[in-house]
Amino acid sequence: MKPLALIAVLMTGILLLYGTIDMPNWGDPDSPASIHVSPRYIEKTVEETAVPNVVTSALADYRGYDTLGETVVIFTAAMACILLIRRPRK
Amino acid sequence: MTLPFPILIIIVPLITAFFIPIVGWWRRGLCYPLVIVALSVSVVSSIAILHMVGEQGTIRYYLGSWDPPWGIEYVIDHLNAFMAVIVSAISLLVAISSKRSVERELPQKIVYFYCLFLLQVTGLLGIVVTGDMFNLYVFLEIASLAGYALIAIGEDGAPFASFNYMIYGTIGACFYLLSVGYLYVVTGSLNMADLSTILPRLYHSKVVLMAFAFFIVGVGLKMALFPLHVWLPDAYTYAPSAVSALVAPLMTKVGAYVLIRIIFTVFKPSFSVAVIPATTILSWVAIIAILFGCILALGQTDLKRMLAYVLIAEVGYIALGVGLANKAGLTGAILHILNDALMMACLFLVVGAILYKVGLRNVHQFRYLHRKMPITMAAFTITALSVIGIPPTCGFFSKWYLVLGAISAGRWLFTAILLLSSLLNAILFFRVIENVYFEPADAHHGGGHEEISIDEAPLSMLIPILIVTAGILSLGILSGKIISSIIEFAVPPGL
Amino acid sequence: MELIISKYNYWVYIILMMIGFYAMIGKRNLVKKLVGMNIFQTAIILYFVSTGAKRGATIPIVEHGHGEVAHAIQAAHYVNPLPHVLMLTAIVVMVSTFGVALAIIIMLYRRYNTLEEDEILELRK
Amino acid sequence: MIAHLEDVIIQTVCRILIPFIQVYGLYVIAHGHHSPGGGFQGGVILGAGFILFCVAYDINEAKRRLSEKLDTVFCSLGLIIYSGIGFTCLVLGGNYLNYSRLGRILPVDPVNARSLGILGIEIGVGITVMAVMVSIFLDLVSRGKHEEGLG
Repeated sequence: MKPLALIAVLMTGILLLYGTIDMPNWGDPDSPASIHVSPRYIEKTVEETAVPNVVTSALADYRGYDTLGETVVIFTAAMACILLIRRPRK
Repeated sequence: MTLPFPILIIIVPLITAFFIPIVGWWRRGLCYPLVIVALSVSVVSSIAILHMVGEQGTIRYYLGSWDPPWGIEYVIDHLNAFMAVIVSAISLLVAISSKRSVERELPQKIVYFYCLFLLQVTGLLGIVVTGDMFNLYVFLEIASLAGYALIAIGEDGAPFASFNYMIYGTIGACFYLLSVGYLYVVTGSLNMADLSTILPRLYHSKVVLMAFAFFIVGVGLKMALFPLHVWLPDAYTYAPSAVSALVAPLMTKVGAYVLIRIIFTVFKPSFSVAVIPATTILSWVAIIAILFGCILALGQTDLKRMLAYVLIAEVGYIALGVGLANKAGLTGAILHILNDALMMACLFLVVGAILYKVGLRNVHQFRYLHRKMPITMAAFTITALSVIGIPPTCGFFSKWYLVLGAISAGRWLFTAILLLSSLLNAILFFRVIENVYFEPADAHHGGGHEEISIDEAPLSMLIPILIVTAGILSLGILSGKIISSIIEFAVPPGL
Repeated sequence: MELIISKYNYWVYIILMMIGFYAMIGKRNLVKKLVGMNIFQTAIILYFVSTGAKRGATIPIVEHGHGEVAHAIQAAHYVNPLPHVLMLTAIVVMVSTFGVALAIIIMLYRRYNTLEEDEILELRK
Repeated sequence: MIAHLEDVIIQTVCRILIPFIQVYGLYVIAHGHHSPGGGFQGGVILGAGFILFCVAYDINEAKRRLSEKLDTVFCSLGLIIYSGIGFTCLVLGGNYLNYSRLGRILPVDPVNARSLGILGIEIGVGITVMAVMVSIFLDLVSRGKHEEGLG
């Protein structure tokens, strides 16, 4: 089983590396990711949400629904742990 | 003023899931009705949305009133609304039938079971309705996490099967997240509609190619496509009967929906068919999945494990429909999502009823079951005919469109294998039916049959089974109308 | 060679990820699988955060004095906040998956008294 | 089972330390606007404060302060606050989670209403995350039988 796992891992690694050839270099300011959507978060956040911390405004306001989903994920984990392990007091 | 239906489908079951632990402490008996009310509200609102989409076309709902590439948006077209109706209707029926079996298997933990049940349904509905790639990952994680926990409370082998399911499921979800990351680096946006406009320029970049490959592997893992299905038989066999009735019909179908959405909406067919032969590879994998599922199902004696392998074959049908990448094939695939959800729901509900009433799993011990539980076994027979593909039932029509798609794509081998798999299904199910209905040859010498009183499944299990069986029959007849009104527009353009 | 120098963050995350991936599918012990899962998910978080970096940019908190005219805010001065937002979600998902996985492992240990995969498979038959 | 030592040093240090941990946790939640932080980080710090208390004292001692039932109620309470705020925005006419609509009921202009909405979200998330951390810790450590204590 182990050599099979090793082959699968190496193949995935090579495929991933092959995928990174066309990616922008590390930290260059005009990579697509920092040009297309995020400039608006940085420039407009004080104007629109009066919150200087852009991460908090993006987290709770622009993409607030993701954070609701995230909190539901951690709530599911709590309910799962209670369901799976908690033994009622005999 | 029109109610904001797109958000109501998700929010009502979600908020009820938060209230259930509180209500559960106060009065335990109130949880079950609360679940039924919440799911019926989401069924009604999803039908209302299907109606609105029929009139106005695609509905867009901006979460937090931010316009798309910046905020999260809900895009609901015919395919979404169709899937939302299927998911909410089937989860309502399974919720109704879960009352008795949960009270027997998990007496103290009903409160937390129903809370996780609702969270799983909310996660599935969230995946189906969203139009944002990362939001889909969040709701995928909610659905799978609730699934891992629900499966782990089953019988003896359940925790280990759920652990394996978790390892494979996490690898699948992380591959999906990685592909979203690869697309984000090259395009800068997370919104599906926005991506489908930016990507055509980048079709020849290696990053997009790898992102597409890891999307297929990640979603294939979630959908238990053939080489990636290893976790499914154990997970669905050892799960409690109410959970396997919920997870079996829905989890794989929502995975199939995500596959269709990625191949045909985010990446235009011009990429997934022309640039790289993704759909041809997918159709070959699907063919192996169909054969593998049917043949392995022959070897099983435990009814639930046999149905798990039949489910792998059914996922193969849907993947084949998607792989054919022509109008007839895709209509067959989308229709098969509906039909297979109905069939698997009915089969697992019947298995749950048998387990609840008689506690038998081995197929050979089912003699005279038709006397003890006539209605349940009648429903089982009708669904078996539908899986095989006999005309009046809905299974026939989706296979018919798949065969049509295979012929129009000029793949005669696929048509042959489709018919062969129907034959294998026939052998499979008639073996069970023969055990149930007909006495074995050596039993003739005995005296008259001892009198077996009719001991039918409780009403709360019987009604959902009857509704689903009626659905299988009526949708078979109505499938022409369904195709012309819904699936006609659900099939992505440009095929 | 230039390819490796300018894109070394992608190399690092792939190596980390493959170590975690091997541990997840290669190892026999269940807890070692979980450690592999943690490395696997942390590598993806590293990848996402490294895509947001900009050379010569500060943390994404916009300094603006109360009242005085805020000078024009250029996006190039601040790091791209979106990957950080996404990774807050991924970290929470990692923690929750870990919590449920540990709960399942406790159930398994309570039932089979071992955490080796092959021993559990034998005991289960 | 670890023999539970009545160690005076640990208990007095914890008794002094824990209030400051909790105040710092509240600071991190409240100052999510201006400094790095927010609901999740603050909630985890509050949860860690309570877990320190469980480690220093016995679980039964800790359960006297935050009972199992109250902990589950806190879990759902935080989320009810979160989706409740979203729902009030819905009722006030905006889309779901559109805080500028809160400006109708709160005496602030829409932009500051968004900032207050974000603060309300952070509080809801903080409560849920604290309760979840405590609940998962208590379950995993005592393997479900809380009365037997740690280990």
